[in-house]
Amino acid sequence: MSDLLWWVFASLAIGGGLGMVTRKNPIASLLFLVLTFFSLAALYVLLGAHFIAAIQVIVYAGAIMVLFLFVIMLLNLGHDYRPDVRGGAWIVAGFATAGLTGWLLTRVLTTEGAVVAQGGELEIAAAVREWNAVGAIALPLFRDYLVPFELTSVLLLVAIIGAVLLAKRRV
Amino acid sequence: MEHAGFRPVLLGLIVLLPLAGFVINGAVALLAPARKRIVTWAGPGVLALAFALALVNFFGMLGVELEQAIVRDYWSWMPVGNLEVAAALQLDQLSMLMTLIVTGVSFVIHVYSVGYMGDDPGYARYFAYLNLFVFFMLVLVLGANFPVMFVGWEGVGLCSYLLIGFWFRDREKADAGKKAFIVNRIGDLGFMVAMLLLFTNLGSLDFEEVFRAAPATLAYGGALVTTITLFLFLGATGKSAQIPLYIWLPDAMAGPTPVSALIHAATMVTAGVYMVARTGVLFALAPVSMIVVAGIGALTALFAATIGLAQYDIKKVLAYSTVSQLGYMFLAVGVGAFGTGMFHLMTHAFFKALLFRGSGAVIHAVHGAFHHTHKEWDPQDMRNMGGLRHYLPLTWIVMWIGTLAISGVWPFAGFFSKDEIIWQAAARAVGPFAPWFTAFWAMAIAAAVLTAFYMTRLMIMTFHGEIRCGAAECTHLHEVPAVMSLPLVVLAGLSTVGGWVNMPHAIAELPVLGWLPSAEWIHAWLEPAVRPAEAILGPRLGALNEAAPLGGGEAFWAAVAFALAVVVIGVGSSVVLRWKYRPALESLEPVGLKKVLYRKWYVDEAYETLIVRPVVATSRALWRLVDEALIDNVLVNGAGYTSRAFGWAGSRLQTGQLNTYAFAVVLGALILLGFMLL
Amino acid sequence: MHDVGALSRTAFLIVSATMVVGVFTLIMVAVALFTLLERRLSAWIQDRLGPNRVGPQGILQPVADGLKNLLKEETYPAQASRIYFLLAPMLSITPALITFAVVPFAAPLPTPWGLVEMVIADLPIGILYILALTSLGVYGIVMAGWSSNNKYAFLGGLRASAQMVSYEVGLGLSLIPVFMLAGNVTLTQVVWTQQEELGLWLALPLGLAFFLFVISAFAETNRLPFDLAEAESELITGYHTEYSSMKFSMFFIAEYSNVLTASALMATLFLGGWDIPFWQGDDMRVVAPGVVQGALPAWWKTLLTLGVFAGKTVFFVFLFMWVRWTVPRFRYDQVMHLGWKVMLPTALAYITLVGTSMLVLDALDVPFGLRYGLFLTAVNLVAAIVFLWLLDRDRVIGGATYRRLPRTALRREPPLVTAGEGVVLPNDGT
Amino acid sequence: MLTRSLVLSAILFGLGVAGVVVRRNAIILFMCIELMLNAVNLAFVALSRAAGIEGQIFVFFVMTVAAAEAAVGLAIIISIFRHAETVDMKNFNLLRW
Repeated sequence: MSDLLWWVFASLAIGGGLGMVTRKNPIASLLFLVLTFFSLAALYVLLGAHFIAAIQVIVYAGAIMVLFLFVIMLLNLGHDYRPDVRGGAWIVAGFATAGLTGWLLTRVLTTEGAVVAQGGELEIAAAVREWNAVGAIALPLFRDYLVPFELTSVLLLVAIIGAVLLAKRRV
Repeated sequence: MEHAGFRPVLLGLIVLLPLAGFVINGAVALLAPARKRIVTWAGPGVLALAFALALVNFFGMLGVELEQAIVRDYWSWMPVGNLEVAAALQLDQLSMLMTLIVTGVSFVIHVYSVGYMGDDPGYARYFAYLNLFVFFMLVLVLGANFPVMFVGWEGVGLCSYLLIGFWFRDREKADAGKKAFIVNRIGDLGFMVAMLLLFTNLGSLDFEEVFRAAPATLAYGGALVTTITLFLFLGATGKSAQIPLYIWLPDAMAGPTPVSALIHAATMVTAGVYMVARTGVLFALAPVSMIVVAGIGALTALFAATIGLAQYDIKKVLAYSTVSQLGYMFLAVGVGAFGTGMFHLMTHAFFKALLFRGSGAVIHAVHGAFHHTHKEWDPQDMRNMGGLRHYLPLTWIVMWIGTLAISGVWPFAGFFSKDEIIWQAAARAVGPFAPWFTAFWAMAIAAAVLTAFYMTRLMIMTFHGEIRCGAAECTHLHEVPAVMSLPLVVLAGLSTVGGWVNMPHAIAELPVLGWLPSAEWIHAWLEPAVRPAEAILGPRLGALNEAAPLGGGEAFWAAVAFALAVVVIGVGSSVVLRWKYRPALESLEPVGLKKVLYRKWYVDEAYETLIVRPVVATSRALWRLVDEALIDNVLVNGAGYTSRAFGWAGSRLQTGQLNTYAFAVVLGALILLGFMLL
Repeated sequence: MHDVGALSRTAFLIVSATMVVGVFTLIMVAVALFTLLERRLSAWIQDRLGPNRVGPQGILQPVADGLKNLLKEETYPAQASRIYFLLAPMLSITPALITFAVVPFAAPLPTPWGLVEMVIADLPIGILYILALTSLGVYGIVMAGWSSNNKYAFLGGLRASAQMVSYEVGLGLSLIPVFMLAGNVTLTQVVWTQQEELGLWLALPLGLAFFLFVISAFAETNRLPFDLAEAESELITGYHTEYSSMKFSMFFIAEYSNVLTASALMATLFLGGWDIPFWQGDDMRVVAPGVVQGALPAWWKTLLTLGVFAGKTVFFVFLFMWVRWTVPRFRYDQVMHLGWKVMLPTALAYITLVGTSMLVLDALDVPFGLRYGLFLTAVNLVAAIVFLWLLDRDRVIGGATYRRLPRTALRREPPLVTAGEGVVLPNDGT
Repeated sequence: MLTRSLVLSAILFGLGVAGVVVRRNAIILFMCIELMLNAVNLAFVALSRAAGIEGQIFVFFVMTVAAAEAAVGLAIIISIFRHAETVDMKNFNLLRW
């Protein structure tokens, strides 16, 4: 069952990615990307990362992509769009590079990453049993990674100020 | 180092006062050139203060037997490696004397300048330069080591250049300034080389250190010390206008006359003499150099005097006379009589300043007259003068005093100093170089005779005989204002009595003169300063040849010189009075020997042909071939073209398209990844 | 502990499918009836009759409307982007309908095959799922507004999306105190906390959060006073101006199902869910598949709790409609002001307050129970008073400019105009 | 499922790379970058099944950074558009020589 679902959402993710890259209309690209993100959220659920799945949808699909959609519509790029896909050799080069990247990354990830450690699944399951899905992430986040966590808040503050400054016509 | 009985009073302030004057006047010149009143008070005022300070120090020093120079370290100037040069001033008898001369004469000339330059638009600038000059001159004479002295040395050169070219809109004057500057550079190179040699061999540049270490380190008469002293002397010839570098000084008369009086007669040009006296220890160690110095001095004295015979420009005559007198000084220091050289330096400062300013008064008057009637005549040419004594009686009198002084007529200042030089040249004619000294003695006497003659000619042409400047102009001739005449009178007085401070024993002991200051006071005063040099010279020289070379003592030869001078003046006057001159514009070129002398022995032309033209031609060739073709085109532009070619090739990759860059980045990452994996 | 027995895998699938179909049908029927309810309610409020001709008391009016919508002509704007125009209502209705999946609507039901939990999917991330889906709802509205190629629709879409993005923040933050008290994000745990652990509906100890949640929910569902996206007086009907027939009704269904879900959430989070107050018989909790803690489950208890839950939900639906027909619409800048400058700081301050209070209570060794809840209620009362006092100074949500002016300005006479002087009109705020 | 997920992550990353190379619309370039970030996130989540919860925590950080980046990046794009009336990167070649 979950294997089947995995294949379904994986193909949706790849299809969404392909559509995002190939569609000429920015809105279409965006919707395909939302599809990919949604599929990724589903894959996260299948991989046992419920909390990540939820914030994937909330943050990416619900906030970031809405922002993109907003900008596209604000700049009216969706209606009278000009095709922006580069021609001929670039497409070949692009997808050849993509294939090469994928192949090399696959080699890296599968030969090095997967065999290093095992049993994380069980560890996570135990943590979720004890602390539930959110607590299992929250505890290490606020205990071991407190400083990076606080730093991200600084980063967000900086980003807010930067965005406001950039987007205002007159400061 | 402090001396028990004497502390210098505000030594640094003596130097700083003229600098303050420069700052004030410079500011005025830049910001408000019309505010002449400030300049009038600030310019001479700082010099008056400096002179007063120098006097205070002098009188403080007078009663004290100062064995060693007092050195004041202000700050460490060049601490490089094992070289430690301090910004330090040094006060001893030699520099005290020089300081007095410099501040005193400068003060008088500043006062004179107030009248002379009063109408000039560059009044403030002029005083700024003049103050700056005094500052550097004081640094030169008070510096406690070679670098500090060199700063003053270069500084006075700079000010000389600025002041010669003061009226820089006149091409000729600007060129004269450049000539002075460039010729001086040749000499300065010698100074620097000597300095570097001293540092490499003695490891120090402080006067004290060098003079203490030199007798032990440098072999007497050795090649090294001879080289060093000859290079030093090269510097001196540049600064003090000796053969072969004297050519700039006559041209330097393009500057304002007070400048000629101050810089090019009284102070700066004597820096070379001072330097030789200061480094007397080194020269004493190099007898060959001494002969060279004395020989060049004697030759210059005679040579310049011959040129002076045939010049018509009143300032040119005085300029060559200065060169000639400087030659006397070098003769003196060259034979080892440092005190005598300094003595002549002092008296010369008095009477040459007087003569220059007298000529300045004449030029001022004639120029004013020509200016009034819009006559385009040269106000400096003596052929356009004549008979001026009726219009400028005071100038006439003081000029005659100066003439008598320079000619060596007793009892004027020049008599004592010049006769002492002549006698010293003769008296020191002992040892292996005796014949040389005798020859120098003879040349000095010849030069003295010529001096008396050309000065007489100058006076007669200017003040006596018929009036050649035109009747209309005569009504506009005026005597100088008080601010100018007062310095003249002061200097005239000094020219008269200035020599008495160092009366030879032979004369001072005459019963009639018993009331005069102690005999040979200058020698006594300078004795501690020249003692190290004398200590080297003395044993080798042995007893002086009191009777040399033709018998008779000092007094006898003094009497002979006096008689000669009087005879020359008397005969010369009557001869020259009989010559007829026409105004410069109508005159013909002189012929024969006179033309050679008028053309100054064709030295400038020879330099032009032998040195300047080849140098210019070589420079042009180097410019075209090496600089433009090789360096500019092949190396510089070639490098540029090459890198531009590479850059052009590289810029093809820079499309400016983000995607391309991203593609390149990804490819690079992939290649790295591939290397890591495969 | 009562081991009722867990469902087998097959039974679980069948039960889940049945429940999905059942809940979907229920929602659709409820939404249909809500349209009628709204019209009758508005009529009642405005002293009219409302639709009462189709069926008894107009009960069949929704059926007639549905039929009409199905049979109406589908219109397409000339320059619209066809695909996105079609996609928009779907994107709008889908999140609205599937949000309900995590809401537990009744006590567990014992069946011969095992215990059935009365929730379609009790996800471990519970309410985060709801937040995620509501955030997706904005796509449908934005797409509708944009693809219609109509500037009213476009403006409506922009307004709606900006408003939803803004109030999502307030919504999420107002939930955090709830999570802090419940210690988990699953809705069953929230219900259990109110039922047994605290013995107190969270509307009392977290009243301010409740208040903020209600406001945010109104804004999220684009209901009055926050219906800027379809402000008739300004934008015709906003983002669905160009829509007709069934696609139009899909937006309507989406809106009403959103209202329903929001009401159900309010009931669950703050009014104890299916909990029947002052009765211990329904205090049951599934701790593992088939294992129940607390009271013994029974089919009648399930029915009873379902009824209670429905009642609470309908109360909130009624509240939605009541507000709609009584409170006037905000101006757009006021909406944004309220969202960012009032709701957000208040929610943050309240989170801090609740957190501090809990830390203090824990430090005082107060056991997690009624006393704990009552103490929090007291704190909340103070906070609410302060908040309302701040809100009620005509500064924060004051309707019009003149209310900020000094009272005397209103009574000032027009100044006399003298010769040579410019005319100075009094700023009377109109 | 772990290995499969890693391969999927590599493929999605490759797609993002292809998009960056092929597309010129600044916003789409941006979205491609987001896709790459998500591919990395997927790898993290998948690896967290092998190595523990830290993988998911890193995803959390990546998302924060992505949110900040999107905010600033889109603001930049808006100001670019205001300046040049287009977001097509072929018109922005000021980096050339």
